Amino acid sequence: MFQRFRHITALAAAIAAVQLLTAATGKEFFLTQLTMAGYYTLVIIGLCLLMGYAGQISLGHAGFFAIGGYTSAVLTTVDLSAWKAAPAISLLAKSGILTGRADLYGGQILTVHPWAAFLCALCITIVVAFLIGVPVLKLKGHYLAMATLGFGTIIYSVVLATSRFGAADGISSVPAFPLLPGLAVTGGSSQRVANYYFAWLLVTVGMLLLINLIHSRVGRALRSIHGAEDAAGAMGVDAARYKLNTFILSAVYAAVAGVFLTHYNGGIGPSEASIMKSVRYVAIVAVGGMGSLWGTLIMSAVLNFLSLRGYFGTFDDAVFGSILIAVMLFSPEGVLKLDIRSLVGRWIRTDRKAGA
Amino acid sequence: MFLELFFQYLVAGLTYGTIYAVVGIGFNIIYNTTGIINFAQGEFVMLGGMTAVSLHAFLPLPLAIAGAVLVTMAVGGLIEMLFIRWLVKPSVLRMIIITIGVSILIREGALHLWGEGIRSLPYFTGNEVSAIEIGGVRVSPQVLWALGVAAIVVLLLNVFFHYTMLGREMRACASNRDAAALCGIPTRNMVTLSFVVSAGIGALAGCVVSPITQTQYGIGAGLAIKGFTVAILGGLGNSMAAVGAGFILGILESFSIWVMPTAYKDAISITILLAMLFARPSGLFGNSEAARLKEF
Amino acid sequence: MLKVRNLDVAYGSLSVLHHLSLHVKQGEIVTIIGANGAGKTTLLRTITGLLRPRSGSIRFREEEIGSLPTENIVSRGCSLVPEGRQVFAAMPVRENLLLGAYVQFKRGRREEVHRDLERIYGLFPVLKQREHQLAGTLSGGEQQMLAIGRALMAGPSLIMLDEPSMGLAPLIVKDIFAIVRQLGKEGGTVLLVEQNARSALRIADRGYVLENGRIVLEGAAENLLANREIQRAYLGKDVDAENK
Amino acid sequence: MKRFRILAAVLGIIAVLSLPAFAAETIKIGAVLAVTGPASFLGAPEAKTLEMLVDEVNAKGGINGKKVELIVKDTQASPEKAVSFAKQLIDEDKVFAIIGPSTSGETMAIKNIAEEGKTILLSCAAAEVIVNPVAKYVFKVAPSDRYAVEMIFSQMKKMGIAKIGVLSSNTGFGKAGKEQIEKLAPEHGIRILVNEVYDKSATDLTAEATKIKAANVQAVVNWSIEPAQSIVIKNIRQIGLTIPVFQSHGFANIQYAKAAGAAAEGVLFPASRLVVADSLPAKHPQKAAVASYKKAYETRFKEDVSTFGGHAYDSLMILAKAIEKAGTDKEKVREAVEATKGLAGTAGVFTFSATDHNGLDMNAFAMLTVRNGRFAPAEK
Repeated sequence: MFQRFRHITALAAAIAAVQLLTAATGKEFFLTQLTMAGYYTLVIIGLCLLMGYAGQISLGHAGFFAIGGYTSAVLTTVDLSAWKAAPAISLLAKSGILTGRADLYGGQILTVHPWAAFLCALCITIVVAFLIGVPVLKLKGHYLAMATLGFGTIIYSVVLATSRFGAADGISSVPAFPLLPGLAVTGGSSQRVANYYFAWLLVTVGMLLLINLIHSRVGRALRSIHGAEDAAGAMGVDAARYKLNTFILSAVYAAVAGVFLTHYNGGIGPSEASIMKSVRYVAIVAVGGMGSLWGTLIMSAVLNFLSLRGYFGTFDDAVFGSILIAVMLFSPEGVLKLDIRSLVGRWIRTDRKAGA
Repeated sequence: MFLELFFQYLVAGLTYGTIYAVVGIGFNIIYNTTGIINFAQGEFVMLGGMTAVSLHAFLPLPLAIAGAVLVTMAVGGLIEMLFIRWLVKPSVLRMIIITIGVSILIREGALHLWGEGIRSLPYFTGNEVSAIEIGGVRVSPQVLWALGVAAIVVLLLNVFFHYTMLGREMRACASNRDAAALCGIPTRNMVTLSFVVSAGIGALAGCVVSPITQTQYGIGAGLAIKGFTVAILGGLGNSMAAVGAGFILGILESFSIWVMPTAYKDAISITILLAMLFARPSGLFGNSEAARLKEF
Repeated sequence: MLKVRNLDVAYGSLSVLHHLSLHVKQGEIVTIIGANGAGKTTLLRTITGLLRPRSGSIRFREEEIGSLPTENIVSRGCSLVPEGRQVFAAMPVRENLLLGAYVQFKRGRREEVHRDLERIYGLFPVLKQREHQLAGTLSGGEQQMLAIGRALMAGPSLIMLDEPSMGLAPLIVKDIFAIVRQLGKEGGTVLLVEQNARSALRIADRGYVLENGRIVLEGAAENLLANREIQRAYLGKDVDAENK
Repeated sequence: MKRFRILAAVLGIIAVLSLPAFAAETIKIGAVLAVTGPASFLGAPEAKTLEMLVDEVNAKGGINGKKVELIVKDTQASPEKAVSFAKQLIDEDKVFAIIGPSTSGETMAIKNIAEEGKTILLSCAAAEVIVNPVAKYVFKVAPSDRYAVEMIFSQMKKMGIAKIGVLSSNTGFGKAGKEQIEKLAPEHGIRILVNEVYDKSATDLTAEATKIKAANVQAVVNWSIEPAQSIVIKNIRQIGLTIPVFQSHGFANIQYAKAAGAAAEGVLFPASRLVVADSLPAKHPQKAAVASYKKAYETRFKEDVSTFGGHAYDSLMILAKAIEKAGTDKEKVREAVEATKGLAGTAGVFTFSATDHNGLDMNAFAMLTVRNGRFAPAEK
């Protein structure tokens, strides 16, 4: 019971330790990529719940990230000042849902307030995840993979085809997201430390939620679905409903990450919605270990950080592919479960067998 | 005019469909013996095309294609032996992820070997502008080549799987791996063989479509997604169904362009296909029994 | 012919067979009886290489086969008729049988394969009638016959049967056991795993009793049949079944 | 316990990575380019060009005696990576200036970052929005699509074309061109009857070509940088359309003409003079720049030069000239870049000002065509 809180405490300590370490060594700029990696980690732990605990693959999770990011980006950048006179708009403006701000070039524009946009993004995500989830989760195996891939493709091509979403250029000049007075989600270097803590606070809270969920009645139900759906059905577990709720929850994680990363980066592009991105999320879950939230969290933080820093140059994909293969070959339960001795033993035995 | 247009769009759809179908067939062969979807299938197509172009620099076209097919078959076999063969009872998802990793590695390898430039084989007959005209509808001879090759491949595969001992053994593996092993069939060799065969078919596909689509190191991923889509939609494990689904997807795309902005082509065709999938969860031509058997 | 010594088998951390030893001599019909989950199927799957033993030795005709792949074990003459038949459902009966002859084809014994095929058709006339029917469309009993026929096509010197009577009507069970007995008469060596203990012991020369992964009793079949404990634990149900 | 050990290991890795790199008296120039991925047609030649030029400059003793250190970051055309890299280059590597990104979307994503970090950004992307409105530190060296479009329209006027079909790819390049075409067509009395966007990785475009055919237009304009631009002209000719085909300056890479083979014959497109360097008269102001770049690039990399690599060449040349003039003070160099006048590069003759951060005009382009598989001036 208390072990899980020990892990959460360790995570919080590690988050603080990393920040202090970077501050001590004068490498605070690492926090930029660590912050971004934090948001991607949020997507990935959500996906880990869906894949590892409910046993449902999703090759379209970048789609939910994009729904969150794009909704917020569009609402907070589309200038409504031309319709200021319209009664609906002025009502919204008075209620605080709309907010005026200066744009990059000194002009005054009227847009939706980031908080309102955030709520809007959440609602859209939940509705879409529900509408997609109901039919899709009836499918199994490769058919499920295909259907979620199809969903991802649809989101990607809609984003890419719609000029409101900036088509291939995406949306830039997304404003800061005010959290508290003096604290906002933004890429400016003055808020770097605060943003780092905010991103990882989200991850920590997300973890806490998931861990409690897994150890609750719902978690047991999920595991029984993973084990054998028919048996779970016989036990009176409403498998379809649990699967759907998990799907929606993991979609919400992705969307929240999408919203905040978009504000942090000051923009979003269609590459965030691409299939390759979804595949990457799935792959990181696999590398971290399907049933291991902690393994997934660590792998996501490390791999995303290294990739965003461009350590591998033009070999980024190649290194990623190699890690993927290596982990899947030698430690299919995830990196935390790597057991070198049994591995070597197995290889030797297979060799002998092949030779015989 | 309307009819002429209709048929011209149909020809376009058949062109798309042929490309998707020849890729989709390859998926089925490996699926049939192993129950896994090999996401590196698109890379086999790319490798075939790229190798053929390289070989064509000093070999006549038929030899270059034959060479490319052989090279890709060797690569396919090698991949199976290095990454799949020695695993003890791997889960399907694990194998899928391995194939994704392999596809990334092949793609990156090709980038560093060939660079990012585009290449293509010459048209087998005629050239870039030639077309065969039938009642106002024009079609490039290469499309007919691709269709012909697809038809022959499907035919040969059917003969192979149903009328040769080796083919039956591979089918036995697919239907029940343990039972096949109990018949004394070396199941692991059959899996290697399925990689070799599907790599060969992918490479051949890569060669015949290369004049139409051109070839570049990154072309595999897009083709794999389309091929995967049609393989699933047709109903896994059935090459004829993959061809059918390929044509359906191609024609859907083509006709969606007629009436809607092209930019939404993928969104429209995939939406329709998903609707079909929801209505028939085991694929358009598959039977639900088979679909229930294989899972992650 | 078959000698299993100190066999340990586990699924992950779950140990299924403990220090199991048994042997089958040339020309014998040996049966292993035991309750559901005693480890009978695990034992047969391990002998045929479908599962890897953790430790212990399996010798077949004086040769260690514990680490060989299944196909090599089968080609050495040790065949298994798996639990639940496992015929190739989408293929016709004839193709199923020919696939069974894979090792014979590999040795280039084409002639013998056709002779064997006729022999199987003689043994199971119903298979001849259904020669071109898909195996999946056969009845349970016919599928069991097909599975036995398929295993025989490999020309095995030892044939192992895993619960051949499972899920079949009593009349058909009788037929199946008659066939097994006939195999023994023709000089074949049979290892029969059964829950249907009485029928199995009636046709067997010797028997083993498997409980929770351990051999708890062994002996001549008639002695086992007469054993009180066995009667109580394994034969009671049979009595009812046969009185029906 | 095991997890703590892993966390400790992670912290350790970070600590090692934070060890300072060796520092020397160099001019650090960052490059944020799409070297691999979907826009590698742009980024790869750009990266190669920079690598080559920096070697050349350093071999000659550097700029004002200071060696140039080039840091290339591969974005794979993802804006989020461009953002990460731009911040990294500015905050951490403290680069003097950034060359790139290759695409408009990435450039727009980091425009603010360059402004905030007071770092000169020389974008190799074409979209008008990059420099309009003008941001103090953001320049671009690729000629604006507007001039390319105007050049095409004036050519159409000469040929008496008033009804056109427009195709473009779903990339930043295609989008920027499409917008300019839509904006400028009415001014030139041209009507767009078909206006379609296709996927950048399209493998066949017969249906799009059919749509063009059905609309009875007098000419087609295609705007893309991907292989699809060769596919589309093949498909147009295959279905029997004989109308003139115009391409964008994205076609100015001979490999596309080669890939389209016979279908490329007669295609009209505006391009910088780089691609016809050999046939340029000796007295042309750009002759020296284009000829030397083309020769050096083609000898070193054994591949045909493209205008995109040329943008990287121009960026570095403009920057080098400004540093030579103003020393190593960022602000002064920025002013020097802004004051560049009459600098002949591969894309044209650059004259920047406080209101014009592109520095090129319509003269940057010449109308070219494909004749016998080679690029040639459209009019003889």
